[in-house]
Amino acid sequence: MTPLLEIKNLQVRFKIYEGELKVLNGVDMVIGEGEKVGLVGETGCGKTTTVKSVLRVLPTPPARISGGEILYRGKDILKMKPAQIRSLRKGEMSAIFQDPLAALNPVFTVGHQLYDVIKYSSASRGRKRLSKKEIRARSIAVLKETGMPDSERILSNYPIQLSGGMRQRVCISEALSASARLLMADEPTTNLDVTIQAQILRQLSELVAKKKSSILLISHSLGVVRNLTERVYIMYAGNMVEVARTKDLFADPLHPYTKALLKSVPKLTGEGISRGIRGRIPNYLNPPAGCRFHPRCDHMMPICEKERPAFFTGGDSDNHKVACFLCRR
Amino acid sequence: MVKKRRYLGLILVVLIIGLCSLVGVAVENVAVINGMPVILPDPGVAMDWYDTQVAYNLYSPLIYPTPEGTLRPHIALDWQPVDGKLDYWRFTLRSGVKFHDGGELTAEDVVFSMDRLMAMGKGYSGTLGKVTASAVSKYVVDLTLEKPNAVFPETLTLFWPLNKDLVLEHIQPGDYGEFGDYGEAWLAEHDAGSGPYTMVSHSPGDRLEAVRFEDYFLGWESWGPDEVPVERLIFIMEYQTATLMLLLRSGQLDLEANGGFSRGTFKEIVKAEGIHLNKVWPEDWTVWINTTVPPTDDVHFRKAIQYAYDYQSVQAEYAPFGAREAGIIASSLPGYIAIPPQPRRQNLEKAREELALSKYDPEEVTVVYHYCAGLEAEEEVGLQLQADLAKLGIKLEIAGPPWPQYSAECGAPDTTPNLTIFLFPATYPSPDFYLYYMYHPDNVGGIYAAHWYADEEIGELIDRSRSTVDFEARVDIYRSLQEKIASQVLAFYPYEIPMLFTSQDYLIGPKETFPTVGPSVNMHNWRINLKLKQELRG
Amino acid sequence: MAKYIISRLLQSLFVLFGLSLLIFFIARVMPGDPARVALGSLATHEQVQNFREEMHLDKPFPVQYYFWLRSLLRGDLGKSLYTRRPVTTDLKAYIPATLELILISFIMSLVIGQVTGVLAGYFRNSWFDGLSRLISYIGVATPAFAVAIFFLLFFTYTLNLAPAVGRLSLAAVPPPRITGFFILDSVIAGKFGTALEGLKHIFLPAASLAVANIAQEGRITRTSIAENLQKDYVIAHTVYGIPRWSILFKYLLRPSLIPTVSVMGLAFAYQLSNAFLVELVFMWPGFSRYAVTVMLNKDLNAIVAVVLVIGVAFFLVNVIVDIVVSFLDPRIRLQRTGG
Amino acid sequence: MKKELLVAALSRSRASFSKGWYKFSRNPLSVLGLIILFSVILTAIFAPYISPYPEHAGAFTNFRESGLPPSLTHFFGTDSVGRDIFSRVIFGYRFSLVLAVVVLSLAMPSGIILGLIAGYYRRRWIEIVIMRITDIFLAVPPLVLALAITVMLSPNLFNQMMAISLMWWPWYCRLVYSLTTSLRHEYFVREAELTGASKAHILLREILPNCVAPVLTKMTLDAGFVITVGASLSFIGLGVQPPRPGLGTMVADGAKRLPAEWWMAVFPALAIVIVILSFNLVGDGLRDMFAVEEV
Repeated sequence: MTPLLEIKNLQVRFKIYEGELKVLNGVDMVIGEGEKVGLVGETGCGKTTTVKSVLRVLPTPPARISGGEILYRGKDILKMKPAQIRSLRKGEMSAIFQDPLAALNPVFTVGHQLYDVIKYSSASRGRKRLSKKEIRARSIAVLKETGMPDSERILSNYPIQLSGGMRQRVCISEALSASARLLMADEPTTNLDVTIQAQILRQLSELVAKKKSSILLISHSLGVVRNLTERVYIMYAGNMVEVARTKDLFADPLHPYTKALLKSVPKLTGEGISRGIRGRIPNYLNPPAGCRFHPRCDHMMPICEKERPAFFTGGDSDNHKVACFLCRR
Repeated sequence: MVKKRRYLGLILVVLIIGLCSLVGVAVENVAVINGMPVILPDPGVAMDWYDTQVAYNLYSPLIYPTPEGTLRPHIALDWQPVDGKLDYWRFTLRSGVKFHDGGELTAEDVVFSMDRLMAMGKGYSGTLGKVTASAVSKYVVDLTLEKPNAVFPETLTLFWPLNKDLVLEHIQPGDYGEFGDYGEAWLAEHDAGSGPYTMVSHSPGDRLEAVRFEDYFLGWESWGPDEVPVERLIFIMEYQTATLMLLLRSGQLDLEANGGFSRGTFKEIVKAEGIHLNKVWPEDWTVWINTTVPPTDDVHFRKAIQYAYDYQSVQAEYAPFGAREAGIIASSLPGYIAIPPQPRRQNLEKAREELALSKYDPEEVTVVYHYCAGLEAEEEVGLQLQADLAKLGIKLEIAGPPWPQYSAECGAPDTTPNLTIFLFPATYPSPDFYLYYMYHPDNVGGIYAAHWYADEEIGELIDRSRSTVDFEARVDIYRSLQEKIASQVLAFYPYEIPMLFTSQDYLIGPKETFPTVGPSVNMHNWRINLKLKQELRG
Repeated sequence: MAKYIISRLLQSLFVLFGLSLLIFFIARVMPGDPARVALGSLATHEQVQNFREEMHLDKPFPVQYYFWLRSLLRGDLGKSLYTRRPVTTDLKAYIPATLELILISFIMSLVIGQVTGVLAGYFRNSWFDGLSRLISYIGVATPAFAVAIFFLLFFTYTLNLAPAVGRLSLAAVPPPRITGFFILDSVIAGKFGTALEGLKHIFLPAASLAVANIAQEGRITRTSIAENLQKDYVIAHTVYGIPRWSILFKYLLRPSLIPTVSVMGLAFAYQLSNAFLVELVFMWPGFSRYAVTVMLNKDLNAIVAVVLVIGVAFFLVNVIVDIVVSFLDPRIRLQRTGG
Repeated sequence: MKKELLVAALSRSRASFSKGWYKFSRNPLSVLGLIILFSVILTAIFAPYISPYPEHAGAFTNFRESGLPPSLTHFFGTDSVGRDIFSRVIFGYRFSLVLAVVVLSLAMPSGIILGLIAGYYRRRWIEIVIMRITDIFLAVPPLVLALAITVMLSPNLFNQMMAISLMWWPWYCRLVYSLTTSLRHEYFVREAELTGASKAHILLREILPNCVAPVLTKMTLDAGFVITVGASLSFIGLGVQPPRPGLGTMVADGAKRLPAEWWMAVFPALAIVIVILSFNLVGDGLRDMFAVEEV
């Protein structure tokens, strides 16, 4: 499988008044062509920053990419010229954002926004310009694809007139209208109720499958990624802590953090209310030395305070890697 | 395609600007004249000298003043007191005088205009007194007065007959019975005259435009090869002096006929090229002292002010422009005498003496000095006096209300400030103007007599002068009148100065100086040298 | 929307009524004799008395107000004591000049204020941002008359770039009146020379008027652009391939315009009161200079009319602002129509 | 016990002051504004000692020295009757600051009290009366109405102050009104009501302290604005009467001498800009200070 996107040792810092936040602390990640990858971690662990870095939409300043590479089809995105990046955005990479209300411009109609998205993304590929009628037809088609009822009427609506699910469908349509090779979905269903969540996720995966795109599905919940992805990355405080095939990970979580995450998923079988994980995400201004998880870890060893664990192969597969000294062999 | 469309706008803008700049800038035969706000170009209601300036262009007075201070025939060819009585005059009119609509000016128009002036009681009706007019024939009019008036012909330089038919066509409902408003509303924005220029438009307080009247009865002639009559007049108003100077320098303004520049500016004008000063008529700075309100109701207090003022200080600043010691009447008029203090300078000792005689304690009184807003020369006198009176321990309050308010204050004794300053030019050519209008008990109050001092004796003396046929005897009376008036200190007189109008060198005014206001800016007396204008400003 | 406008209208009627009562009351109660002021010093007591009766100045206050209100309903605002013309005639003569001035300065401040605001917001903390902030601080702090005088000194006296006074050069013939806007009328009449002159003349006064608003609008726009730049939708638009200029001047500008437009009513008030001073400095023959003149001349009828006209204009502008804001912001529009 | 409370309160207030000052001083422009403002105030207070020719602020003429350009003897030059413009500007600050102080100390308390009452007694006749009158005053720009009123009262500094004060209270009234209407349902107000506190106590001790921050910020910004309006009125000729120096009057007089004697208009105009600028900078600093506090 050829890697489509390859992140190597990505480091991102945010400058604030009090100092520098070391938010991404050497992130590594690979997404293959047509692969469905999950990325899971607590809120604030750097998932969104990773996505924004890939898309080159991090606000700089205050953010600063202080090291690493992001290779897209082997070319470093971080070294690309703005024009190249723009052309990447048209048809190569796209994203769906966490809060559909925030991701839609409140003062333009859905149709207007969708119109521009289709217009510009289609204009890029040296094709003939689409006529107004064609764009409109495509808008409706794209909306219909996402299972949007009454899509023609929706075009003249403003985001606030829509329900949460409908808004997310609009966002998905926007993201999909460019027929991107890589779709990064950043917690696309967080703000929706459970039934709609499932519905939207199903439709999303169907659409991606149809287009044979790769997808990076980001969530703070393991449950969401379980059914939809082939491989999962677990992220903690700016580091990847574990990566494995989805079923391997669920079967045999190795990192203490992953284990804790899995435990905190509420289960229908009813083992009481989950405990969650002790403590909080660390302060990025002065993150803990060594393994960033050590202050919260039940299995803390002296070395954890001093050294940052590298990836160790663990479990049954070579593809299962863990950044924890517990797994050092 | 898109790109082309984007450039189209740019090309269009460039094109328009190019087109605009192509429009030629040929020198125009026009005179832009700055005056004070002309609200009332109607000669029946015009009452200030700037109204009069405009009136002289649009209308023709019955009699015209000469530069020598005498009179010459104008619309009236001849005038005589009937039976040697000074209250019954007969006027013979010129024939063939044309109004702007082509109609001829006849006795009927004169009678109508006099009736109108008397009925409305505005404008210079007070100067003329009560007059009854009757037409004897088409060109002969009799005017009967209430009282004998030896200077009646002089006052008729302020009487401009209107076109009766035209006025009657445009009357609107008003207070004057069958005559409605006597055409007052219409005449604010039109003219019904026979003057050298015809009004084209008038926006009160802002702009008045007039064009040359080809059929003016005195005719038009060029003075030199390039000196031709001015075709178009534009009166503008209420401009700041800094702006006026800029307009003069850039050649946008041809004649500054307000004279409100500061002496700094006058100095600049003297040095500047292409513009020059015209001394147009003599004027008297007069600071009225209200004799009805404390503390200036005390003659000693008034004398103290008279002595305390430092005459030399301000006057010296204006000396280069012809400033000189002033008296009760203009110094060029027959019978002028110098008044105290003599010699004319500050005398603090005398002032203290007088103050000691007065019933007021300088520490306890405040004297109020008002001047017309924006007139620096008037403010200067106030500031000077303020500094001078401070030496006596008297507090002087200065304020500069705008003209209408300022002049209206003088309408009643209790609203008139202690001191008010005015610059008086003669409106008709006789010492009588200063004496009768300013000191006759019948005329007490108002800007011309804001001292509010009514003295029957002075009145009788003035009346006597008015009924005296012999000129020398009259002049004698004028002298004794001045002495009498000076002893009461109804005013003090900072200095006399010719009115200074600034004009472009290519605009040539009359060679002589008229003693009164109107004729100087009668543009019939001016010519424009277009060749020079082209050279200087084209 | 209609319901909303009607309720605003009723509210404003009350306010205008109160305003007229207030100004009428102040005018009548204050010392000074308007009749005397109007007729000047040469008028006789009899004339003054007649005039008082004619103007109902001898009647008690409520009666005077009643007469005034009655003639107002006939569209008659009385006669100006200063120009001796009906006040309505004066207003008709002078309002277009001021409207033209304010309109041009409004366009100036909108364009310059928005562009600098957007750029400063986008490049915030750059040298451009710093410079524009400094200038905007000074711009807000400089009273209009001082701006006018600095401009006059610099552009006219020093550089000789722009004419100093009036709407046209003094000897110029104004274009035939159609709208009362000289520039527009000149273009309609095909006199491009006059139009250019009009533009030259209007430039400095309009710029002097615009300075404070440019500063204010620039600041507000900068803040809201900077705020909106952080919003997810900007990132989303970027990611979906919408070009940067389109994001900046379309997708960002519109929401960022909302706070700017919302304060436009207040900005208009500033502009109108600043016009009082700017028109004086530049001798602009407009409504504001007329207003100052009649006020200085204690011209009762004209003062009341002038204040009311300003009140009405202020009200209209606020309604327009509300409409524009609700056009820009569907949230407000939907709230209003949706009930 | 009581003493301890007092000490605690004091140290708390000292802490919050230093925290506030820290936030304020983060913006160097605000600090600059504060420095300028203090120097202006001090200059105005000690004008007779600081100005080189204090007598030039009053009845004084010296025509021989009129219209002198700026020099070491006359920093800003002299005016048309020979008075030192620098001295007059310093004294001019006095009138500007007095105007701001008087107007705000008249307008602010009355506006605040009316706003408190109207906001507290919502939907009663007293609210309707107060707020409708406020609407009337706010229906035209303050300069316009202040101009009309000053003219009719006859122009001088006192009347100018009265007229501007009359224009200013509605702004505070509206501000405090909106604050009060939102505060009056807060728990601490409810609590006070339930414990039977008097209306005066509720308004002045519970609600008013919570209005301080916005009112104070507005006041600082307004001081500059009041000075602008005052200078504008004097520019038209409706302010401080001669010979006393009003900054606006000086600009108007100087404008007549442009461009040759430019210093007569330019320096007083710059003086106005500087004082307004300093008020605005300080006001912005205060706003930042309080705004951060609220978050």
